[in-house]
Amino acid sequence: MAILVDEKTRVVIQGATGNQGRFHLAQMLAYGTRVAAGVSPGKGGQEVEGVPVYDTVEQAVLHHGVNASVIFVPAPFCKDAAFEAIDAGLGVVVIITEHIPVHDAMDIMAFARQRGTVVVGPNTFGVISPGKAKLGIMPAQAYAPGPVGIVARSGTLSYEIAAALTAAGLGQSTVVGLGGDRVAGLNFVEVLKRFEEDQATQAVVLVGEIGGTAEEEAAEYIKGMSKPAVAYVAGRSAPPGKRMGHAGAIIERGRGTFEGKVRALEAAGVRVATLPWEVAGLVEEVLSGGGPAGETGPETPLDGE
Amino acid sequence: MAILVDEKTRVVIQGATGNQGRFHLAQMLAYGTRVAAGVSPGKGGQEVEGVPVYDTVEQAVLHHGVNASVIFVPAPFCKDAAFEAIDAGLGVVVIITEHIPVHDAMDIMAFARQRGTVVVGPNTFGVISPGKAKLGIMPAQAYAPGPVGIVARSGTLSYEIAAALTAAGLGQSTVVGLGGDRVAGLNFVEVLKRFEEDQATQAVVLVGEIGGTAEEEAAEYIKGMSKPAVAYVAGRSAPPGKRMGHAGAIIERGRGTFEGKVRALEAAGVRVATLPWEVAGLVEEVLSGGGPAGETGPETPLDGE
Amino acid sequence: MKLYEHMAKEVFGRQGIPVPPGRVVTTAEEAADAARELGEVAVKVQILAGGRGKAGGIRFASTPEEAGRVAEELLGTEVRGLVVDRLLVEKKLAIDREFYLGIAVDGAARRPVVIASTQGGVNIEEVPEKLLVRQTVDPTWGLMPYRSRQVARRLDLEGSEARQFSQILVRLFAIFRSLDAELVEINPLALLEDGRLVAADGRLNVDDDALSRHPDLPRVEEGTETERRAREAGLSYVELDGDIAVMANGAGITMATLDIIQHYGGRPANFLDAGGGAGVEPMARAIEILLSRSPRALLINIFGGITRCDDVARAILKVADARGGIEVPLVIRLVGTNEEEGLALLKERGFEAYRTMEEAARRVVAAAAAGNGGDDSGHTRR
Amino acid sequence: MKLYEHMAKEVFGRQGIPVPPGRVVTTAEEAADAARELGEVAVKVQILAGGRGKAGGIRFASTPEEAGRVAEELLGTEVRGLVVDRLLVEKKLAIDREFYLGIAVDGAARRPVVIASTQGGVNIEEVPEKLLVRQTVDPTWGLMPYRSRQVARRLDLEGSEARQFSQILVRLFAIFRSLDAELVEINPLALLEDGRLVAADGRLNVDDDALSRHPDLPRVEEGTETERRAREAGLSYVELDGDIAVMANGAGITMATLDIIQHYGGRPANFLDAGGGAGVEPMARAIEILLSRSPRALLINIFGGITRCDDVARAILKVADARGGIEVPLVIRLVGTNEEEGLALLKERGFEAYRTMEEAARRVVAAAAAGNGGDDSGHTRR
Repeated sequence: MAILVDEKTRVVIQGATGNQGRFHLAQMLAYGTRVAAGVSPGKGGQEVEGVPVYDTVEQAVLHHGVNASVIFVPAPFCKDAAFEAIDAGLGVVVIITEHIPVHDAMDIMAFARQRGTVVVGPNTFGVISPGKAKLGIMPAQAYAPGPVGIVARSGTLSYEIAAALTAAGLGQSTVVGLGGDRVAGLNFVEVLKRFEEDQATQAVVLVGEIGGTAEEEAAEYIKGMSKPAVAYVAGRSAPPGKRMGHAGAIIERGRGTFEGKVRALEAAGVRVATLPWEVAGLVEEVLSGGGPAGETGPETPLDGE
Repeated sequence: MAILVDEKTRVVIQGATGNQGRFHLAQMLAYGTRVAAGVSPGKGGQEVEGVPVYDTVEQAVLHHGVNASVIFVPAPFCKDAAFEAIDAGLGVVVIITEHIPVHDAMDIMAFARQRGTVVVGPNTFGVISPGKAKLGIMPAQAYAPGPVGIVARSGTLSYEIAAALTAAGLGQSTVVGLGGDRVAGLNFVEVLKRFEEDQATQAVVLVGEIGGTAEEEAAEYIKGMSKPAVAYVAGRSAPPGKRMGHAGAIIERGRGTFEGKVRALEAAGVRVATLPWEVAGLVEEVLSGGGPAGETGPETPLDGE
Repeated sequence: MKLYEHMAKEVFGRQGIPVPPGRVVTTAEEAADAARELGEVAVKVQILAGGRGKAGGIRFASTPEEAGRVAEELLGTEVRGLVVDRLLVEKKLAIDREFYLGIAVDGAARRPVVIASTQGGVNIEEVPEKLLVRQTVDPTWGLMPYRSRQVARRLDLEGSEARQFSQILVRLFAIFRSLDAELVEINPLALLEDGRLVAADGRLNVDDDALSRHPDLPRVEEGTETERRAREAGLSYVELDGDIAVMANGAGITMATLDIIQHYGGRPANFLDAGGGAGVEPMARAIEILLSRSPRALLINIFGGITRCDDVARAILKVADARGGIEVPLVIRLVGTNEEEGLALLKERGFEAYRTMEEAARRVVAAAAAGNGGDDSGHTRR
Repeated sequence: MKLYEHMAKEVFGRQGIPVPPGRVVTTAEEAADAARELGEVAVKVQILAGGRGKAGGIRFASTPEEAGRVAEELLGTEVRGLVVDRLLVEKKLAIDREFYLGIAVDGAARRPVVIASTQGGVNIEEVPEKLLVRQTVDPTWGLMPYRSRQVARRLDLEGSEARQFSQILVRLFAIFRSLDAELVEINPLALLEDGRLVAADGRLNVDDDALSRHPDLPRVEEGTETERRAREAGLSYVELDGDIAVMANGAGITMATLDIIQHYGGRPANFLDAGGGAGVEPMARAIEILLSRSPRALLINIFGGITRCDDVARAILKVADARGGIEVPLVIRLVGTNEEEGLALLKERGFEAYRTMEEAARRVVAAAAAGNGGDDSGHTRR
């Protein structure tokens, strides 16, 4: 078991003939991911690493029954590519591309919601279910199969933490990158819900950072979760940020700070690491029954189902 | 029983303070329709015929639980009014206004579909379930309660036919005006489906006209209906119309003519009247077991449930 | 409102759809000048009707002199019943293949529909269904590039052709939406010998109901003088070739009235829908317009809903007063809202009215055949 | 990209949102001229920061002479740390009440959000929640007039105020969408004594990632000289006030690196994210930029994913070659993709690298404190 992607996921790579697309298509194939097709407008009929390339996602669905996409196309064309994938009925669309205009991102999310498609990203490292499927650009050697679900806003920091868990013998069920942009598809809560329902996941690690209110919302949800959670939040030393005008301040209304996030998480029973390399130790503790620190923790057994 | 609207329907009139809105609000009230509120931006706080007027549909829903709207606002503002009604979650939106730009109509229908709202019209006389509720501008004296469902594209012609039925002692379950515009909400098939399921309806009358392919699509559906159908189609004498360029001809591909429509309806077992005043006689026949003419008629008993 | 080819192409060009270089001319001299600038040219009559090629409305010229001569021959003639008062002189294209590309409103789908074929040109209406690509477009998000690539793919276009086609389709859809078009059409969309795709013809019909949103578009009048007068009065009026003038209220009932007249052997002179609750003034105007065409008889068929029978009566009396009587046999059928008042007003002045369409239709057909409405109107023919 | 108030107001005015008459000036004479034209005026410093009123950046003048004097006093000064090089001279408004109206991106809702209050002005951030109206807007269909009427209704606006407010909101939303804004804000939206609603201030921040779609917008540079150089090199760089320069790859890891340095008692000099798989050249540029600020020590923390460790090593060696050595203590932590190659390249030239963040962070803090990186770098301080 895993969430979002597994060994049955049939993947199409959009932007398969570009430098990034070509390189990571090969890496995903090498990992064992079922990459069935590539799409690059105007390049239909070519092959990349033996994988057939089409002009449209529609054809990749028709000929290969693909049900997930990883998008590498340049930012100006990304909205079109994402709409194409969503319109083609794919279940999961992972957008690696960064610097997508935020209004394009809002449009993509509105359309995905209308169609019931799960979007991961943009500006994400992707999703990996170790040993099963890798849809993204993360370094494969940092991961191993196991009971820990990781959900992170940032890439390299989560590689670091995953690698430390792996080194400590704590493999992962699935690792999900939400992406670094303000408007993204999946959020913490939506991923945590899936981990809560996933039999293979016994504990979750949340890698957050300052800004926005996603961690606070995650904390709300975690209060009702049966599985233990560990978190690390980056940005403690950041100076009071450059504000987005009054509207930004009004939206967040005092939330979004490091202290606020840590307080909310701890109040929800999450063990919050002060330094990134302490995460592995905390996960070990909660898996061996150390349990959550807060008073609002779950009443069900802590080491899963 | 009836379809779409009945004595429980709670109605809001949009454009209630205009000439048309004011006049027909009074007429609908007089008929016994539960007109609970009016909406006219900037006129909130006024009353029309003792019915309170609000600035927004949202307020009419909040204060009166309205679930259907009749729109009389001028064409340039109609898209906004229809979106407001749909967004407020009303189940039925009747658009009386004519001359709505066709692109606005397409937008309205797309939004209504996303939200699951039934739109009647635009450019319709409305919907009446005789003795229960009247949402529209039809002359009340033409109708009486009874077993015949009428669905029509045009107003006056259907008043004529309804009045003849009423005079012949054949009352109506519900009479629905689809509206005269190319892009409309409900179509023949959607109304026929409702009549087929409605216990109070024992026979249906379809009042069509040349152009478009709605009558042909209706004929397809009628093939599987259990209830008998009578039709009148206007436009037999019309000269070959001014065509909408090649695209129009390609869309219809030889359908849309008087002969094509009559042929399709007769093939589906529909009794087609040559002259409007023959409709009542044909309805009498089918209700007394005369049955449909075609070989593809239904196998279930003809005089309904 | 239909735009002339040259206007449609101007819009296309502004939106980045390739069109041939050309100039609109109204004299032979201008045509020759244009050809001097453009080289070998096509000279195309600008009329609001299709099929002008087959009707001799498109000619070619190799020299300025020939262009002038051809223009001379075309200007002032009638092509498909329409007087030619302007020509489009265009650089002649070296066409390899002709595609078809159109966007229209699909009433059944309640959406725009793209129709395309690689077998375009004059016989597009006979192209077999399997060579046509139809794709309705959800107006919610418009036609995004991927959809146009799907259309190109289904047409089996590749490489540069697919790329050009997709770009043209995206732009054509933007025009369709932003200008409230009922129809935009490029036929043929010409694939030139040098590999470029060019709009060799252009059609753009704008929704009359949305014209007020487009003050910058040129205004093009269509129809006969009488049809224009009727349109200005807010009436829906079409001339037919019979001799019985008809006014009714509502498109369906008007159509049905014509059908019934024909059923009884008469020939309707027009379609005039005075529906939608018109008042005395517009209805009087309508009757005046009908009489101005000198029919053999006039039928007024009203089932009053929003339309009030007393208003109808007043309109009739107003016209009778203004003209000193109605000069042709007038048959009236009047029922519905305020029926009693209307009938009383008419009776006072000697007009009778029927209660059923059947009687009224039979009577007007008989009156037209006899050249006399007799005892109904109480008025003599002119 | 933030636009200056006067630029935002120009955009507003073009879209039909009422703004006070005014002129941008850069000299006292121009200010006096403007006042001669406008009468009593407000003189407002144009800086890319809020709170300028409280900081003395808004002054009033009754006469042209006073306007010139006030301009003289303001130009060239610093307000909120920013040099004043232009002023907006505006007709002074007779304000009755101050509203707030803003549209921003709500990341949690993934939608635009309208925020409005009838209690606007300088203290908007302290307005209690119940006096704020928030309404997210589905971008699918945009903000249609009925939605703006709902907002007006919730603010308890009536009559002319409601009408003006609704129209301004619809237009402001159109600006927000069409210009790819991250934020548009009118604070205060002034209700004048004569009943008109006017945008007394204006803010418009455009999404940097969408700037290429808006070639007509003015370009406004922000930040220090070094920050601009970094931005031009495609680097995400922010100056801080410590003395340990940091380069890492990825926003999260960079932030975490700063946290860790601080945790061990050090003070980071900057945030520099060289993530996203930067190659040798940009990374070398990044290191040059960091060294140009003369830090006491430099930490390079790389966990290679897309970023390749051998590229990082080459970038370091390239800078060392160009400068004849790295002049401050350099601490390297290098693991991940092509780690072996990278470490080998560094070792060849006498650079050592750590495998864990912990060791590296402790070391760089110690080095900065000692003013010497010691045996790690093999290089001497300048």
